[in-house]
Amino acid sequence: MPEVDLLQAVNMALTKAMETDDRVIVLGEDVGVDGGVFRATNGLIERFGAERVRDTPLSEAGITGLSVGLAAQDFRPVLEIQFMGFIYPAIDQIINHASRLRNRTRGRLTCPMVLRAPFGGGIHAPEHHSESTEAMFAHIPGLRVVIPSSPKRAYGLLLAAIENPDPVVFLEPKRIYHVQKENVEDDGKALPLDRCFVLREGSDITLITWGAMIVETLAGADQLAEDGVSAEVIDVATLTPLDTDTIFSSVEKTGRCVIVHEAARTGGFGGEIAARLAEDGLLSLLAPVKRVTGYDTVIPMPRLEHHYMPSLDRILTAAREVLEYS
Amino acid sequence: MPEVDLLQAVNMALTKAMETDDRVIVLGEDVGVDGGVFRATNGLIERFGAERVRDTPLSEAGITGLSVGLAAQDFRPVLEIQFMGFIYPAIDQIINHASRLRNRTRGRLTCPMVLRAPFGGGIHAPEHHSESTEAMFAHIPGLRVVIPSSPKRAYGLLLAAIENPDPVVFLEPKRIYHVQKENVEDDGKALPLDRCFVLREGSDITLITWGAMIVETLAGADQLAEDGVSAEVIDVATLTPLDTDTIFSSVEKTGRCVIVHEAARTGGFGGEIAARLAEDGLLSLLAPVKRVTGYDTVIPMPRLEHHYMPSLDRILTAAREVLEYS
Amino acid sequence: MTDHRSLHNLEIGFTGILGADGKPIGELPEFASNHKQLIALYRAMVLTRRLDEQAVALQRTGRLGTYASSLGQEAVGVGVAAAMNNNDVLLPSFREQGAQLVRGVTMVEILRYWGGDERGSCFEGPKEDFPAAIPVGSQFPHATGVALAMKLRNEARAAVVVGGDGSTSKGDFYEALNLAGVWQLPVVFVISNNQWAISVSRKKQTAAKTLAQKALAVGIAGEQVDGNDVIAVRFVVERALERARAGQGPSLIEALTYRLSDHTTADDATRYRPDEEVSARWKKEPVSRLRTYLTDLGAWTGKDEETLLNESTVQVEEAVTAYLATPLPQAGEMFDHLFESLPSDLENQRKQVEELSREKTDA
Amino acid sequence: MTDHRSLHNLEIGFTGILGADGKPIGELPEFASNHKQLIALYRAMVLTRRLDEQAVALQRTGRLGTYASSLGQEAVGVGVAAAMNNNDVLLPSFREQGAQLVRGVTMVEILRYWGGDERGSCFEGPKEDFPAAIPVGSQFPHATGVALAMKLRNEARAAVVVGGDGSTSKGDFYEALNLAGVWQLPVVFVISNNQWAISVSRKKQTAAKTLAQKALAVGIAGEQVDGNDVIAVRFVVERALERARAGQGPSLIEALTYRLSDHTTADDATRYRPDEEVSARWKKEPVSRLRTYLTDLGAWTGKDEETLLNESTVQVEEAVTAYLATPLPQAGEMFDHLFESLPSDLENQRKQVEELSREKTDA
Ligand SMILES: Cc1ncc(C[n+]2csc(CCOP(=O)(O)OP(=O)(O)O)c2C)c(N)n1
Ligand SMILES: Cc1ncc(C[n+]2csc(CCOP(=O)(O)OP(=O)(O)O)c2C)c(N)n1
Ligand SMILES: [Mg+2]
Ligand SMILES: [Mg+2]
Repeated sequence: MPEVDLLQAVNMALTKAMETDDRVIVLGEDVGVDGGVFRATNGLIERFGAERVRDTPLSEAGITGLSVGLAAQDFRPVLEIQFMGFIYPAIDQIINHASRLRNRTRGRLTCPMVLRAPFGGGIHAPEHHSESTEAMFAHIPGLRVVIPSSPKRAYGLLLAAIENPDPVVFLEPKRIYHVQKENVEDDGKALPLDRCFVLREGSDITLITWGAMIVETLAGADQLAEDGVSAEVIDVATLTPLDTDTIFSSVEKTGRCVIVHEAARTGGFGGEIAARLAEDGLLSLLAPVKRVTGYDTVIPMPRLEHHYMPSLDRILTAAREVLEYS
Repeated sequence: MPEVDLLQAVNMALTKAMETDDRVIVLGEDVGVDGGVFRATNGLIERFGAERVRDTPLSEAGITGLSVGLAAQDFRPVLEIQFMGFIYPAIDQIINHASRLRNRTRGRLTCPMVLRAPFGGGIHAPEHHSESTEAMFAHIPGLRVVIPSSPKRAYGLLLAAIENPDPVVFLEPKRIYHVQKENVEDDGKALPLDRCFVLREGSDITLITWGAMIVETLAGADQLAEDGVSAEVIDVATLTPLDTDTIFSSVEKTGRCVIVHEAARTGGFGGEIAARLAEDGLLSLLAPVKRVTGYDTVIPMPRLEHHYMPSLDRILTAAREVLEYS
Repeated sequence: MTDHRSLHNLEIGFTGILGADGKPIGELPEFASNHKQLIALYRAMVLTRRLDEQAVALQRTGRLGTYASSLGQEAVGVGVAAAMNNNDVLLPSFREQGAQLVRGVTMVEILRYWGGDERGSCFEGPKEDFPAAIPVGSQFPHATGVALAMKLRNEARAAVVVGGDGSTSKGDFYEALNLAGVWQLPVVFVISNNQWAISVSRKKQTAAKTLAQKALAVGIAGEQVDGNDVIAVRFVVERALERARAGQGPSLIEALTYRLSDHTTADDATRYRPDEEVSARWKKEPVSRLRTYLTDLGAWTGKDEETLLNESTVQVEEAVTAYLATPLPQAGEMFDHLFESLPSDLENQRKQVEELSREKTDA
Repeated sequence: MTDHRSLHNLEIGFTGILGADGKPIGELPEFASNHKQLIALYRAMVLTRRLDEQAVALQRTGRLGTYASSLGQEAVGVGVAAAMNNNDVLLPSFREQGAQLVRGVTMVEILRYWGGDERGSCFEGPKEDFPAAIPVGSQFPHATGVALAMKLRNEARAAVVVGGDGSTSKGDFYEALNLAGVWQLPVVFVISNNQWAISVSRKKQTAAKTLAQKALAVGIAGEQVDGNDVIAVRFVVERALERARAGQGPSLIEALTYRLSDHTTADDATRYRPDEEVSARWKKEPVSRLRTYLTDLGAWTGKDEETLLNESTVQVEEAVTAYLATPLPQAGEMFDHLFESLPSDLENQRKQVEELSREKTDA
């Protein structure tokens, strides 16, 4: 069983999917000979050939629309957008077509495509390379937004996304491409796309997050444990459709909740979760919900970036505030 | 003082702005000779000429980027996107440039542009003509999202948006282009862009909404009054930056809150407001917050559209549920 | 040294076969010697026109939504679809009723679609054809994907995508054209240049003299055809399709036509174009042109015409009746095809919309 | 009738003045008789190369972020900027340090930008020039807006926008080109065709034989120039700018060059292109070509070269020192230029980020 990091797990899942189903086509800028700028598609072209692993022109709108056509013809395109900052020209095709082709044609045509993109900051990248705009996609009906936060979940969730008969935006937290290694069995087994993952059970407070912030959140849970506080940690993983059950049963138990994400606060997906709690979980809440998020400004370039990223300290402060209520 | 509807008020504001400031340039598809498909720009080309009122090629991404360049050169472009369903090719320019040009250049270049688009359903329009995706824009730092819901506010807020030194997405609720007439003084006075409007004061429950849903929400307040319930009605008007003060002081008073919007529920801007209440207003809440929204599906074509739109009934049901808590 | 290297293939061909007066001005293609085939084209154009007329009337009386008539442009849709094999795939704009009819989309389906019912895009006939594309130009990239699928499967099939003159200003058009060129995909791009994009004239859309020359930007074949000459349209599209299916790459065809109607039933074209322009164009419209030719040939009589008009009227009326009798969809259906199966997170919403609609019905 | 109407202006010119060996192969433009001007071009290219070298070194030692060197392409940036008037506006891609330097952006600003500091885009010099465009091709539409502003004000100025071969596949490029054409805007589009877009070769980008011919799609002038010949670049851009300023419309210029470096410091070009290709291209690089010409003319000596190299090194080192001494920005600055004045909704956030950063500093 290979010990792999998140990026390698993505590569493993792509390899497995291409092996298992020859309708899987990998495409995007530099995904071929170069193996992708992060190397997520490394080795695929050698193994599966240039017909199935396609370097595309620099044309995000075009290749997304092309993927819709391919998917409608029963292929399984897995499209890489190089950085999330370059995903925006693709939004028109995603919202106006990919996410509603099945609905528009009452099931006659479908769109089983996956759009992969690395996202998030904290790697000292140039301008426009550190976006976290998952909330924009999570507002699109007919679309699934999936974000892995460990090698195992990257493998299982990507396989699930590719097998899924509907479109999935699969966002990879590039800051943690290499932070953790796990033994990931290459068994082709998909993980469920309708479940949050409880990474740690606890009884005093629920910490909810996704993507790279899982690292600081788990560290927060560790620190809280030292204070004698038992924190439950939930990795949302599939933002939409949202598994409210897991979230609600946790908050019913703990009565307290902190939501952590890197994206800007206003309109971020943390708001949706907090709103659901305010609507249907209010009576379980012993304290206000807190969001620890990126600020409502453009994520700064590297010189100020670390001030922007939600830190362990901010998570702890929020958790402690919430714990003070009785 | 002319009695005008919301659409005419938009036209009045555009005329006034062009009169007052010759840096104001109106552009978009069919805004010239045709006066816009809804006639919002009617008469402008006759009055101000084809240099300042420009029919553009069918090119949403291009004309949005062009407007960024114009704005950086100290013009005041007011760009019409014909329907919100066609705004998506413009998102790349809005998020990657318009909203951050000032920040990227530390104030050297700025982007005082307004992007106007009619939005929302309920007018039996064809596919892709009934979108309400204001939440996607409200998540973009550096951008203002403004939505008028009466002729007076359309006039004053549009003037404010045009005068504003930063980019504004100005969304016009086309379902109520013609439902209400008001005497609007053509005095060139802008309304504030940082305030919610309390349309009706009340003490028992706060109803928060924006755009066309103002109609059903006010009707809801009327009905509640008949039951002896005093409802406060807030028109958010400027979604971002959000005037939380007005919202909080209302909910402090009433202890109850229903948020109404037409957009899909998950990731809609109602979630942000509910989240803020869950965070910083929880202790004022006597009951769960409720959202009455569009469903998490593609807004249906006309045959099913009326089932999708949040109705007076749904608003009343939610309000009554909230009022039951004691 | 300033050296003007002249490039290859920088000519744009133009094909016209019947003149505006119905007299041949060019060599007739082989299929034209078979009068039955010409009559089939004629019948399809007449039926399209009848359907358009009736649809506009339905809209005017509140029984249909906004409608985009193809009046004057029937030869483009009919010619394009007639050139296609059944197993090719059509990706139309929103003004290609003629093409859809020939492809086997039923009139009832077309009316349902414009009547505001998603079921109208669930074609019984051409199952792989795309529904009408409302966001202008967004269909072009889909066609490259469909064509790539065919190529990957080594099939002798092709995709045909239709857009308007206005659509050629969109990045989608260009990006798709470029993808088709670089991967030599089996796709034919047809531009129905009806001279107007709502109120924006062809000249205000681009400084290019022809839209066909946009092919040069991506190194593929481009040509013009008289879009009011159904024989010419079918001929050039057939030729382009043969090339595409044989692996000889994509083409761009600009069909020169004219929109004789308003943009849609929501439009008033007199606001932006002079009556004289329109009346001049009526003299070149496609239906009477082919009728004259067939009549001159002796292949079509006044009697045939009368029969056809009656038949078309009956056919359209039957379709209208069936359309008007369509049972309303159930409210819950708005969730039924969002995903393959409804995520549990949305079950409550589906339940709510169903309950509320039951209450309404009961009330 | 199939009538091949051949269209006008469907030729693409190519301009080269100095051959790869530094010998003139074409007529020299007037400015070239002024050796001072040629020396200025030469000095700017050498300085650019020195800066690039130093920037890559800084990145390798962790003192700069990812950096895109212009090694081998200096003639494009320098030639373009030298052709511009001060009051023209430059909209560069992310690889135009040469152009920026000539425009008056300081080396310290350039280093700050690539060092991850927004203040690097707050140029003291060319105040209207745009910052580097990272989303490929997104700068083209801005240039049309800048040009429209100039046109509306009746100024004899023009915008110059630079992008790579890869950028020509984006809809943004095409839509901007089309807008410029239809409105006859004073803008010059320069494509620095360095044959690669990261690992994707020029051939895989488009089937068009030249990128210059993309101008034909929108009815504007298009031409090629030897992009390793700074004299030729300056000459053709100057000519295009004169036309633009005189109201004679936009142009597209494809400058043929080659990226001798990796795509950026994050790239390893040996993964996708053979060493032989690169070494062959070294023989055509722009700096030694002009040096040979100047030397042959007797306008440049070994001593001059030595002095220049020393001077450039000193200049760059001074800039590096100033860059490294740049005080860090304050955390709160991330809010200071988001809006003209900070909305009250964000005051708390600004306060929080400031407090937390103070705590960090204190700790
Ligand atoms: C992306 C987009 N922008 C705007 C519109 C609104 N609109 C509908 S049709 C049309 C004009 C289309 O012109 P053309 O492509 O020439 O097609 P035609 O209507 O003439 O058939 C416009 C602007 C749209 N549907 N999609
Ligand atoms: C819209 C967009 N897509 C992808 C990228 C990632 N990327 C950065 S540079 C580059 C290649 C650009 O090639 P070209 O336009 O030829 O410019 P060059 O790098 O050769 O100067 C890519 C794909 C980007 N920055 N923007
Ligand atoms: Mg048209
Ligand atoms: Mg390049």
